[in-house]
Order: sequence, then structure tokens, then C-alpha cells
Amino acid sequence: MKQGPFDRGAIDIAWCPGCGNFAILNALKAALTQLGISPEQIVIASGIGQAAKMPHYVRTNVFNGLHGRAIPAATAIKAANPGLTVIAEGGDGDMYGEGGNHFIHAIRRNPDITAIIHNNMVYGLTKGQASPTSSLGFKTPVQVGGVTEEPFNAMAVAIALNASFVARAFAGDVDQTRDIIKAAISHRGFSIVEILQPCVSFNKVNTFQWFKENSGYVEDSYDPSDRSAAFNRAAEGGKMALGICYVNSERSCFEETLSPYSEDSTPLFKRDVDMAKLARLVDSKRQA
Amino acid sequence: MKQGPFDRGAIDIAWCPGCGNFAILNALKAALTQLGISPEQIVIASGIGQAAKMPHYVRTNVFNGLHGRAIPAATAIKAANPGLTVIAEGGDGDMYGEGGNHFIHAIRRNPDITAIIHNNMVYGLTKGQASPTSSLGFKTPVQVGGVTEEPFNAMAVAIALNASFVARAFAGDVDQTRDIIKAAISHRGFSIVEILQPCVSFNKVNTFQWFKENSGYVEDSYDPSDRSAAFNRAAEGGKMALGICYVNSERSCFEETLSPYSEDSTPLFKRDVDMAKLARLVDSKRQA
Amino acid sequence: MPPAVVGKNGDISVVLCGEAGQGIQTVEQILTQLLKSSGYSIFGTKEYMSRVRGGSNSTQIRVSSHRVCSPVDRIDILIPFDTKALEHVRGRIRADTVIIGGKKELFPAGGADHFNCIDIPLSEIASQVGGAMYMNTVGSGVIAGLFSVDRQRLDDFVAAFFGDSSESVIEKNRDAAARGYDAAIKIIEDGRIRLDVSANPEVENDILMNGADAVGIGAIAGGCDFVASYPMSPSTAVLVFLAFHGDEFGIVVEQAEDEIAAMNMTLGAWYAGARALVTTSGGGFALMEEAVGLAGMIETPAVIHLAQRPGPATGLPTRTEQGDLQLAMYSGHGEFPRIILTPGSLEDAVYLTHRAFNRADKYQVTAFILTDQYFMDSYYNLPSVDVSGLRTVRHIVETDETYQRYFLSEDGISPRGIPGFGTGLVAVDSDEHDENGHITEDLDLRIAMVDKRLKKSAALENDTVPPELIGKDDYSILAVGWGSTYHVIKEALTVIGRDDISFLHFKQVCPLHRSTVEYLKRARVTAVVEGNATGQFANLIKLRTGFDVHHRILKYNGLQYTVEEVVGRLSKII
Amino acid sequence: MPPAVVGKNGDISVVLCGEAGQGIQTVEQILTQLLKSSGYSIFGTKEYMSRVRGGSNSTQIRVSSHRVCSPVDRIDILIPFDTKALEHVRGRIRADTVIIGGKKELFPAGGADHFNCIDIPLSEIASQVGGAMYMNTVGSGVIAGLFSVDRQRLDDFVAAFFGDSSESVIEKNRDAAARGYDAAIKIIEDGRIRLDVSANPEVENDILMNGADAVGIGAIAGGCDFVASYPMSPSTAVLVFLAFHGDEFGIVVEQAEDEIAAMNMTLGAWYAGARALVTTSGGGFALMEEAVGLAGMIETPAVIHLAQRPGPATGLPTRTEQGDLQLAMYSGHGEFPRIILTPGSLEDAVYLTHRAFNRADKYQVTAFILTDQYFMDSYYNLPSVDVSGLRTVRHIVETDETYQRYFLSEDGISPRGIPGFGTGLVAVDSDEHDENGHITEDLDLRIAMVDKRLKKSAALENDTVPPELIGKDDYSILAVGWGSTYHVIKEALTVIGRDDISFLHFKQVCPLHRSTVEYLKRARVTAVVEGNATGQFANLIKLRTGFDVHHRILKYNGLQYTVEEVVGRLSKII
Ligand SMILES: Cc1ncc(C[n+]2csc(CCOP(=O)(O)OP(=O)(O)O)c2C)c(N)n1
Ligand SMILES: Cc1ncc(C[n+]2csc(CCOP(=O)(O)OP(=O)(O)O)c2C)c(N)n1
Ligand code: SF4
Ligand code: SF4
Ligand SMILES: [Mg+2]
Ligand SMILES: [Mg+2]
Repeated sequence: MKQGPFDRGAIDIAWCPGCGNFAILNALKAALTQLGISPEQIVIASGIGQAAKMPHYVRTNVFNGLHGRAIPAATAIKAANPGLTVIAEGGDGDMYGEGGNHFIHAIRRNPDITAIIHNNMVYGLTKGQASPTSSLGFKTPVQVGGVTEEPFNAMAVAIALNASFVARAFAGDVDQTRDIIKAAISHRGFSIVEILQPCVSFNKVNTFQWFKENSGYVEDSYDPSDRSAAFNRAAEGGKMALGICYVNSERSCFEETLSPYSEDSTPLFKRDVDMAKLARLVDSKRQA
Repeated sequence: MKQGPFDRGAIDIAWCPGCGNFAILNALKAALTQLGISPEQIVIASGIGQAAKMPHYVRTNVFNGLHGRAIPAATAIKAANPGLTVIAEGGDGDMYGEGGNHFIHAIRRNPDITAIIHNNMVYGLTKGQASPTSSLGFKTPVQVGGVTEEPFNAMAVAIALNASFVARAFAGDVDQTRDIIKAAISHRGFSIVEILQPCVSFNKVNTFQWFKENSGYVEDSYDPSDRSAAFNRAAEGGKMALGICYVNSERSCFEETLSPYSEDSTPLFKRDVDMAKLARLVDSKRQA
Repeated sequence: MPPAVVGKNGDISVVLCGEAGQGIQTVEQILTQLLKSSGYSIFGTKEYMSRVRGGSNSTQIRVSSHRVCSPVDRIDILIPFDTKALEHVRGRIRADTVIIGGKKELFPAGGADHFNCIDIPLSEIASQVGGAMYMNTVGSGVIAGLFSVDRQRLDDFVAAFFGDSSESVIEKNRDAAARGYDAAIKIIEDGRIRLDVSANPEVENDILMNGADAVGIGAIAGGCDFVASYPMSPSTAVLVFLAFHGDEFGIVVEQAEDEIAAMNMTLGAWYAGARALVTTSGGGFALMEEAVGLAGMIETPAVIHLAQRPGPATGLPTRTEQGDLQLAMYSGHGEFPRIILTPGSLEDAVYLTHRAFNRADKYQVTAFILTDQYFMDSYYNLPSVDVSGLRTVRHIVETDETYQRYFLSEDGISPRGIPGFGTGLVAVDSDEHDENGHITEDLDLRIAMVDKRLKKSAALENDTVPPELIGKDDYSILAVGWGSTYHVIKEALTVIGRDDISFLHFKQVCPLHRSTVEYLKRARVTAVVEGNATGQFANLIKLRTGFDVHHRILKYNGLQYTVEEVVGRLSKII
Repeated sequence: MPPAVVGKNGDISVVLCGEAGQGIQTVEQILTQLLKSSGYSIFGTKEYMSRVRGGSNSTQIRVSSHRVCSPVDRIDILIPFDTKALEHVRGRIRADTVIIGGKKELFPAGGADHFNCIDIPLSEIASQVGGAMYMNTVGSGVIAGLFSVDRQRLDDFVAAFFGDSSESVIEKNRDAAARGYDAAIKIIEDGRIRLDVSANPEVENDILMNGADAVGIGAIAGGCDFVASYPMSPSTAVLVFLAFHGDEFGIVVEQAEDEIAAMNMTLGAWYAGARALVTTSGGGFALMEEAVGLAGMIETPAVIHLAQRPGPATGLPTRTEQGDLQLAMYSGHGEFPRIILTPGSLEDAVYLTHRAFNRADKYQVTAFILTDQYFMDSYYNLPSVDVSGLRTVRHIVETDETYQRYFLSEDGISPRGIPGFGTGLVAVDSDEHDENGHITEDLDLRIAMVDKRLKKSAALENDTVPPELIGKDDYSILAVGWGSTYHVIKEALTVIGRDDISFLHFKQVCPLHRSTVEYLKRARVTAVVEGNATGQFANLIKLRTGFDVHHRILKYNGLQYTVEEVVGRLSKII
């Protein structure tokens, strides 16, 4: 097999054979390749979970942090060096459960990073407990009587918070997933890509087939800038919308608002402290 | 002054003269009085902040816990003893900032408790930093250039998550606030009441007058069961909607789904372990 | 060639090794039960990777004429499911290790002759049955055959075990087991192997359980009626146990959105009269620390099961370590007392978990049960666990109008009321508070309240589980351990067989029992054996007693000590 | 009646007391500056309640002919803003305390004669000016007058101070100050009072700052270009300082949604090459602990300013304590080294905070700066803080294709690359990892990586700030302290005035400097003086050196020690 720029060669991948994550890995590598960004300029930050192992399988910079905490790390990485392309990646439990607070506040903050959330509607790595997106009635060794909590509707929440870019993809369709990831990375601002991902080991309900039958792309005439329509689409029952669901290009992104970059885009690590200025600051404490 | 059942008498209240919290205190005491619940049967759980001092000023049971953590405590209190009336109370920073993850997941879980959130669009107790609801451009000693993060739209998020009961009140109108609180407590399920509250010390922008001019009750014809309309109302700019914004009576509440209560409503503290049954469980480990 | 005789001392170590997903866990479940009910004493433990499929995992099952409760390095019979599995345990194969498997499968490039390998082509047999997925059942059959388990019993057991599957799957598993069984009988009959171990009808009716079961049973015995947690290996097993028995025992079981919610729910539940447990591991526990401080401040009881795994951070999620002792000890900001219990045996786990609830309730403190992945996942049989004598003592009072939650009593313990029980009001406050539970800035009251909270330490010290001395009283060498190393150190001392060495096992490390320093002083040489890299318990001893133990025997590669290892490392210093 | 003579030793303690919202803080700001630039040495400290309005707060300003840097019990001049304020400090009023205020205002029921009260009706004067809100400026004027500050200087200063207000507010404040000033001059001229303190032109040009300023300046000197935090008293002052100077020095300043985000941002920032600070207090820090473990595992540097306040839980949010030493010491699960710096003086705070950045970067560990509310809020003047010699040393390397983030080097420190700087890739991993930073389950590598991380301890121990010995080398009594008690213990020893007592101050408590035990052993009597209820530093000394200090002098009512208190408590044991 020809090695692409993001292939890590013959590595041991810890996912189960048949897992939807492989398709996402391929889509991501293809997207990055097509965007032509060089691996050294990319950081993938992730949490903990099966999805969050992703950065280990892509030839690029890796910040594999704590469960649920990819987004704050990614936000800071971008803020420290806005020249980098930064992706935060993780599962539904990681991003919506443990990391739920960061998810909602990142939407408000709007850093120019892309969040890729693998939604397999289950906790994979910890062997099959319910996740925030598990369906009502879904039975697990912990939810013995079935899930009773309303599934987390991330798309609707994101639109409610007037997110910058909101999309959903399906791992069963690598090409569209790749294109959606490309659009998300290209978008300036916080871009959310939730990817429906079959977990063959622990989710026997929301299978490849089930996702296929229960999702569908938004029609060509769909206007992703119409917030109200986007909300209705996200909130309504029936098939889960795939594609770019909502785009709001009016918001300025986080790094743009940071004063160190108002006149100078140099990353922080290349700057030096102005010690003379600091001496003046100290001196200013001599008088009121 | 005549002592009501919830008055604590001549206590020292730590709020600033003129603070909107006094009106909320009055509205809450009036609501509880009118509902005729006895003080021993009520628990007010709160976090930390000016708003979160509330339970100290009401003659009832108090669980004044950690900043941001009123909701999980309140949820468990109710689950341990469903006969109690349980309120979780705190400020916008407490509930939407530090406690944001609990806020969104409580909506999914739907315990039969009432969350009262004092929204003064600022961190009061810590002396005037921006809160998640602070307006764009709001200047503080930390946000020296003004807030750049999109204000947290709790109403829209709650509707996006298909919350059970979503209302907004204005501290400037004690009677309506009281009535809204009464409706919220009476509603079975997780009831959210956000109360617009002027902070006279640290928010010189969103004053009493400002709130008055920038909010308005939903019209009589408003149908709170229409989710899409409710979302549009919550998301649109202009005046903030006051009143009962969204009600979804179809969801079952958390305690109803808990197996200990499926046939027996006795609170947990009155139950005993069935030691004979436990001995049988141990014995069951003798064979596969 | 004479038969390979295994188990000269009536104790055989069987190791199965394969990928996650190949069903070793099923083999373990089938065999431990089956062998135990055939009269063998059983010890089972596993080591596995943090993945759902692939990798290399192994399970050790000791099958013995006498009780065995700890892991050994020694492998008497090895059943590797493929070459990768063989590679995984290569270092532990000795000249007399009998490898059972398909020679061609395991040694495609030849070389089987360098090993003591008996050819039973597991995967070939499995594919005759219907596919590679039956390999594990074939393996179970082989071992059942080797140990001369009754053929019918095996068949019945397998049929029952797969009872929930389709008819054809059940049949195929029965077939797989039978073929494995027959293959084993054949190698015995061919004189290739002889097992020197005898069954003992007494253990047939023993209890067989693992650490997670034991903690779960102890919790129920302690009146646990509420558990809120967030999944995290290796602590989830206790959550699953309580969920499984939740309907039966009336337990509120809730998976929280995160650990912070779980711990704050736990406190809310206790406040309202429940007896709540939270089960977690290091990283998740770190998130609960603010609420541990809250428990300290509001004097609401709490029970935390902290199942340790190697850190820092995510570390090795499915491995074992005793690295969170200091974390538990100093968790939460501010100063307040706590209880830390460290079960060594399954009985300990039942009784100490039960105790945790009663003591947490009585002293209004947090009680920790510190276990680890090894402890959670290890099984053995024991004659009985008597729960009939256990009582759930609720230390709550019915309140009246004068009730004060933080009444300044002599011993620092104020009667604990709960909301809705009595006519009083119950106010708890995370700020410094007055006797009524309302926020205060009276700085003299502050002192009184700090003293009140710390005073409870005295009562706790008088109610501490003493360490257990194993061996003679007049030792000159003392090995010291805590928690899950109990059985392994105990067995190691038996192996060493010297009567001047004794073993002091701590089942409670905080407060440290008063007798500790006396025990230590009596020895000429002392050695703490623990599963971390810095000697946290040795540090604790030094801090509390001033005594510097002579040797720190430490291990931190993610695995539990084996008997041989403890023997070897102790031998070096004695 | 002869004049009340205050300040016999050239040192006057002025205490102002009133409600939050009455503007004591403004008085403090005006007076400390004004008096300092009039040639007096100044020390200012405050104690206040956790509320925005009401309650009772007080500020102490020592005004002196010589340098003063610590609080005293003694009140020479008391200016209470109302009766409640008087009540608040009642216990500290001595026979010779001069109370200045309206007799009728302060003693509505009479009784002024029991006190040494000079009648200047502040509130009456204020209402003549325009309302109660001018009372604080009247008070400022009074004190300025008492200390014979130049009238014009006062006027200019007040005008400038209120420069942002409306014309009329400026005028009224000038008027208020003038009236207060004149009233003071009058009582001096009337022979009611005489202040025995002299100005010293040398200090006019001194620096005047508080602990928060000093930490902030140190951070900037250390190259801090990123701060993510969540507001929490008393740590917010440093966040505010950096926000105020953020534009000037190019600092990314972000208020995170919670502490967990703040700490994870801090690590992300360092990973990408920034030098980030997080500032927090105990409860907020507790939430960061999981990420402290992450820092330990990924060996990403971090600097944490932990400003202590009394716990557990919310405790006393605006008070002081030294109660989080153990928390910082053992925070994060798993085992990894760290640095804990504990500044005692303002210079310490500047230099140690600067040092924290360089050492965190060099050793790839977390460096803590442990301060407290007292330290944050206390001011004094000092001749200079020389930042010209400070260098920001970035320990990062440009990577090439062969780059390995966790290269197993001799001393455990692997060259730190950052993404986008060089042609290599930088992978960090919270799981146990290989040299490339990728997840591993190789258990031998696990040992190598644990050893690598712990090896850094050795290097850290060789690069530790030694304790400072104040007093003679041949002491027989040794007082030991750490952090914010520096000046107060130092002054107490001067007061005691015996040359057999010395004071050993620790500016770094972890690793503990090697010389520690030698210092302790040389003393006949040792006493640790610290601000907590259990003697956390004494415990640490015992653990690290085996030395049991003879006395633990502890305080935990939420206030800093005063000089008299240290004198009294030390005197009891010597
Ligand atoms: C603080 C903390 N809590 C819990 C865990 C255990 N844990 C690891 S992954 C995971 C959930 C994984 O689910 P998800 O994020 O949906 O990822 P998936 O494996 O399904 O891809 C959990 C609970 C952890 N590592 N850290
Ligand atoms: C874990 C933690 N972080 C920070 C704080 C400090 N803190 C106390 S209240 C508060 C914010 C208060 O704002 P809000 O919730 O809006 O309440 P308000 O005072 O405005 O009513 C903060 C940050 C704390 N007590 N605990
Ligand atoms: S457990 Fe599920 S999500 Fe994880 S690798 Fe296997 S199939 Fe994929
Ligand atoms: S600071 Fe604001 S919110 Fe707090 S009591 Fe004062 S006015 Fe009310
Ligand atoms: Mg998932
Ligand atoms: Mg607020």
C-alpha cells in the first residue's frame, strides 16, 4: 500500500475489526491530505476512549490528554500558536459526558479549531455502558432496565448556542465524511463534526444498518444559514440529518480577539519578554 | 413585621442594599407559603455565589454545597427521598459556568426538582468578572477589552434538550416571579426558572431599568408546548421572553424510573437491608 | 517418553493466553466454576490490555488440592491461543511447562521440539466445530478433561452457560467442549501427561467470587441503597454488581455525567438519609477531591471505593498498582479526618466494606475502601462468608425544633438529622458555619469548628482495625504489607518456611493502628512490600511512628507480585 | 490634659474599620501611597468578610520611621466608621489606643470617656460635604493631617485618584479630604495628640506593592504569556494584574468556564510553546488535580499559583491559612516530582515566581507558588526590585525527523520539542507511552518511564532554594517557618531580642533542601510556626528528615499571626 503523508505505517491499531473508527481514520487522513497541510503543522488533541485513540494513528502532532478534556487543551494550543491547524477528537462520552461543559463553552468561545466527535451511542473503551447519546431503553450492564435519560442532542444544543459550524457525518460514507471534515477544518471558527459510528462490540442496536436507515443527508436546497430551520431539523424525530447543518459566519473567532495577536501573528514561543518595559512597570509602583 | 412560615427572623443578610436578590427571596418565600408546603419537607440546595446564599435566608432545610454543584446534590436528595420538595438555586456563573455540565445533564435526567437561576449577567460574589451570560463587550477587571464570548442562552439550550419546564422571570416583578416559581415547583420534572436579577454593585450595564426595557412577557396566546416556536422565541434577539417558555409534560421524571420506587414510595432511610436475601446472594456464589 | 507429571505438590498453574475477543474470559468463567464444583480449589487472576479486541491477555488459574489465593510465576500448563500469545508469556515458560496446542498453529516455523508441547490443534478442532470462535470452548474442554471433570457435568455446564444463545450455538459449544475433553483424555491415556492433584469434596460447595463481588456484597451488607458513579476501570465492576442486584435490594443506581456529579450526588444522598457509595479509580477520584473536602466540612458521611490502577493520568488503565494511598490520605483541601480501609482477602472486602458504611455514618467522615485492579479481578473459593451477624446501624436522629446540625458536643460528633425526619430543620454548609449550619465569619467559632472536626480523629483512632500478624510472635524479621498483597506475601512466607519471619498485614492504614510501632520495633529487620514506586506506606509509617523501615520492596510495572517474586526479593534481604 | 503621644518607637499602627462598601479600601489605597511618598515606611494589610456590602472589615496601616512589613495587634490610632466597626475591634483597644471619630456617632449611649477618644465627627463632616459616601475621604484627610502630609500633596493626590469621576465628585472628595485634614491639624494644634514618627526622604521613591503585584511581576519576568483561570478569592488578584498588563506584555488572558478547563488549557498552552500560569485557590485547585497528574505524565511544564484560604470546602473565602501544603504536595494520582515554592517577602514572590517558570520549563514539572490571602493583600514599601538580571530561559528544542518526545536520557529529562517548530512530530500521551509518545502496554517500558520521571527528583534536589537563616549561626533555639510568615516571625525575634534564637525560613518546601536536618539538629529547641491546625510542614520535615520538631505553633482562625502573638507563643516555649 502506498504511504500517504499521514500514514504511520505498520502500527498496531487497538480497535476491533469492523469498527466504524477505521472509516473515520481514513476520512480524516484523506481530508488532511487533500487540504495539503503538512503533518508538522497539525495537532490532534484528544481525550480518552476508543475514538480518542485516533491521534496515535495519524502521522502528526499528538496531544492525547484526559478523558473529556480535549477541547480546552486544543483551544489553548491554537491560542498559543494560531498558525497550527488544531483538531479536538473524542467519543460521545468524552465530548458530551465528561467534557460536556467544555463543549458548550467552546461554542461560546469560538476558537478556530475543529471538534470531531465519534458518536457510537455507547461507551466503547469501558465496555458498553450508556453514553449521553444512547437511545431510550438501551440496556447495558449498568443501565439494566434500559436508558431512561433523554439522549443528548448535540446538534440542537450547538444551534441553540449559535455555533459557528455544525455538521454531522456517517462513518459508513467515507467520501462525504472526508468532505465534511475538510469543510469544517477550512471554516474559521469552532467547527463541530459529529460522526455516526457503529460500534460492533457494544452497540448491537445502533448498527451500521440502523445508522444507514436512520440518517439522511440534508437536501441540496437546504440553507445552513437559517438557524430556525436548522434547529427544527436537529430537533425533529425521524432520520438524523447528515451534512452541514448550520453555519454562522458572522462570529469572530477566539484568537482574533486576543490582544497579543492584534498587530502581530507571531506565535508566543517566538516572543521575548521586554525586560525594559517590565522594569518600567516595577518603577511605576514608586508612585501612585 | 408578621413572620411568615419561611421567615428566619432578624438575620443578617449579606447582600448589598438594592440587590435584586431580595425580591427573589420574597417571591420564593411567597411561593412556598402559597403552595402550603411545610418547611421541614423542603430542601434548598445551592452552590456558591451571592444567589447561592439564598437558602440561608429561608426557614427550611439547607444543603449549601460547592460552587456549581447544587444540581447533582439536589437530584440525589430527591432520589433518596422523593417525598421532599427540592430546589436547586444559584447564580448564572454557578449554574451555567462551573455547573454547566450538570445543568445540561439534569435536563436529560429530568429529576422532579426546580432549578432557580439568578441571572445578573456577572459574577457578583467574586467582585465583577464576566459570567457566561455577560453581554458582548461587557468590561471587567479580567475582561479588560470587553467580553468576546457569545452569551450562554440557557433557555434555548434547555429547549434544544427538550427540557420538561423552562421559564424566565424578572426580579423586578415579585408577583409574577412568585407565580412562575409556584408553577415550576408544581410541575413534575426538572423545572428551570431563570430570573433576571439586577446586581447593583457590579453590573452597571444590565440594570433594573435595562432589564425592564429588554424583557417582556410572552403573550397570552403563546403556546408553551410548541417547541419550535419556543426555540425561536428563545433564540431571537430583541426582548428576552419572560413567563413560562416551554413545557413538555410527556417525559417521565427520574425518580419514577428508579426501581426502588416502582412499588414502594418509602424513602430510603426508612428501609432495612434484607439480610436473609443477602445470605442467599452469597450462597448463589456456591454454584455457577 | 514418560508422561509429563505436573502438579507435584498438588497445585497446578494453568495459563491461558490469547487476544481480547478470543474468549479467554469465558474459559475462565467456565473453568473456575466447573473445577471448583468438581472439588478443586481455585485461584484465578488475569492481566489484560486496555482494548476490546486484539492484543495479548492472559489468565492464570491455579487448580489445587489445597486452598490457593495468589498468583505464581510458574506455568505448569500453558494454553496459548496463537503464536502472539505464546510470545506474550515466553519469558515464563520453563523446561517443565507443558504447552498444549496445535504444534503447527503455534510453531509455524518449527521449533516445537524445544518445548514440552503436546499437540492438540485447538483452532483446527474449532474450525471443525464451526469456526475460530469455538476455540475457547475447545480449550475449556481440554482443561476439564485434563482434570478429569465429569464429562456429563461439563456438558451440562456448557449447555447452561450458553443458555441464552441460539440452539445451534449451544450445540456447537457442547460439541467443542466434548472434542476438547476427548482430546485431553486421549493424551492422558496415551501417557503423555499426568496431573498430580486431587479433588476434595469439601470445596465443591464453596463460595467462588472475586474482589468486585466481595466489595459489592459488603456494600449491600452495609446498607448501601444508592450508588452514583462514572465508569472507570477497574472500579466499574462494583457498579455493575450493584446494578445487577439493584432491583433485588432496592438500590438507586445512577451513572452520572462525570465524577464530580457522582460525588456530589453521593453527598446529597447521605444528607437525605441514604447510604451511598461511589466507586471510582485514581483519575476519576482526582475529580472528586473538592467534594471530599465538602464531605469533611459538612460532616456528611461518604463511602468511596477507590480501585487503584497505575498512574499518573490515564497510565495503564487495566493494570494494577497501590499508588493512590497518599492521594486518598491527603485528598480534599483543608484539614479533616478520614478512614482508609485496605482489604487483603475477600472476607476482608466484605467485612471492611460493611464496616465502612457503619463507621462513615457513626463518625460522619469519608471512609475509603482501597482496592486495585488485581483485587477486583481475582477469584478464589472460600468456605463461607457469614453475613448473618452483620448489622446496618443507622446513626441518624429524629429532629425537633431545637435541632442543631453542628451542635458542639464533647467528642466532636453532633447527632445527625436528615431533612423530613422530625420537626427540626437540617442545614449543612460548605462555608465555615455556626452550630445551626449557617454561614459564619465568627473567627472564634471557626476555631471551635476546626477543633470539633479534628476531635473526631481521637474517636477514630480508638476504633481502628488492628493489623493482622501472620506467623510467630517472636519474629526477628517482619514483612509488612497492606491491601491486596495479603495472600501473596502470606504464601511467600510459607514457601520460605522460616519461623523467624512474620508478616504484618494492614487492613486499615488511616488512622494507623496504635500497635504499629511496637510490632516494628520488635523486629531486627523490617521490610515493607508494596505495589508502587516510592514506598507510600513506608512513608506513612515513618510519618506516624517515626520508624524508618529497613527495606522497601517495591513493584510498579502494572502487575501484582507473584509468590516467587516475593520469595526472591525477601530472600535477598534476610 | 497632656497630648496623647503615639508612636514612641517611631512606628504607628493605624486601623480603619467599617463595612464593606464604606470605602476603607479607598482609604487604604490613598493613604499607603500618600504616606509612602511623604517619606514614611508603610505596611498595609486587611481582613474582610466574604460580602460586597455590610459586615465589618478592617485595614491596618503601620506608618513608621523605619521599614515595617508585618501586622501587629497593637492599635495606636483607631478610626471606626460606625459603632459596629468599633465593636468589631473592641478586643484590641488598649488604654493608649487613640480613637478618632464622632463621639456621638460612635457612642450614642455614652461611654466615650472610658476610651481615649478624640472627637472628629467623620460622618457629620461627610454629610456636610455631600453624604455618607465621603466619610472615607474625610478619614483619609484626617490621617494625612495627623502625619503632617503636605496639604497640597493631599489635594493633588485626591484629585488625581478620583480623576475618572465627575467634576462634582472630584470636588467633593477634595473638600472632604481638606476638612478631614484641617480637623486633624486642629487636634494637633490643640495639643490633643502628638505623633512621634519621622519621615525619611529615602523611602519617598520606594516601590509600594502587594503580594499579588509581586507574583504578577514575577510571572511576567518568567515569560508568562498565557494565563487561563477561573475566578476564586484570593487568587483572582493575580489574574486581574495580568489582565491589566496583558495588552502591554502580550499575554493571552482567558477566564475559563471552570478550573478543569483552566488547567487543561495551561497544559495545552505549554505544549504549544507558551509559558502559562494558572492562578487558583484550594477548592478550585482540587478540581485541577487530575490535570496535575496529566502534567506529571506528559512531562509538560506548568506553573500554578495557589493562594491559600481556610478550608475545607468553601471555608472562609476571604481569610488566610497555610492549609494547602499537603494538598499541593500529594496532588494528582500516581507518582511524579514537583516543585513547591513559598515566598515570604515581596522580593521572594518576584524572584521565585520568575524561577518557577524557568525551573518548570527546565525539568518539565509542575512548579507551585504557594501564597495565601494575607500575602496577596498585604502591601509594604521596598527600595527596589531588580528585574534587569532576570532571564527567561526557554528550554525547547527545534525538532528533526528523528525527534522523540520521551527519549530515555541519562537524567530523565528529554529535550522538549513543540509542534510546528522543526520538522519532527511531538506526541504526548496521558497513557503510559513509548519514547515516541505513543500509547504502550510494554511493562518493561513502563518501569523505564516511571524511573525516568522519578529520576528528575534528583536533579530537582540539586537545584533547590536553600532556607534562609535569620539570626546568628550558633543558636540554641530555632524557629522554623515557611511562606507568608517570614516578616512577622523575623520581627518577633527582633522584639524578643535574644541572640540565642534564630529563624529558619523556607522559600521552597519541595524538594526540601538537604541542609534542613543539619539546621534542626544544631538547635536545642525547635518550633515550627505555621498557619494551619495540624502542622503540615512539621509533618513534612518529619517525613523527609525523620526529625520531630519539638513544638508546633499553629494558628487557624483565618488571620495571619501578629508580631505580638508570635512573641507570646515563642516566649512560652523558650
Ligand atoms: C476521568 C475519567 N473518568 C473515566 C474514565 C474511563 N473512561 C475511559 S474512556 C470512557 C468512555 C468512553 O466512551 P466514549 O467517549 O463514547 O468513547 P468510545 O470508547 O465509545 O469511542 C471512560 C468512561 C477515564 N479515563 N477518566
Ligand atoms: C470551585 C470554585 N471555584 C471558584 C469559586 C469562587 N466563586 C465563588 S462564587 C463565584 C461566582 C459567582 O457568580 P454567580 O454564580 O453568577 O453568582 P452571583 O454572585 O453573581 O450571584 C465564584 C467564581 C468557588 N467558590 N469554588
Ligand atoms: S469497542 Fe466499539 S468503538 Fe471500540 S473499537 Fe470496538 S467496535 Fe470500535
Ligand atoms: S454584588 Fe450584586 S448580586 Fe451580589 S449582593 Fe451585591 S448587588 Fe447583589
Ligand atoms: Mg462512544
Ligand atoms: Mg451572577
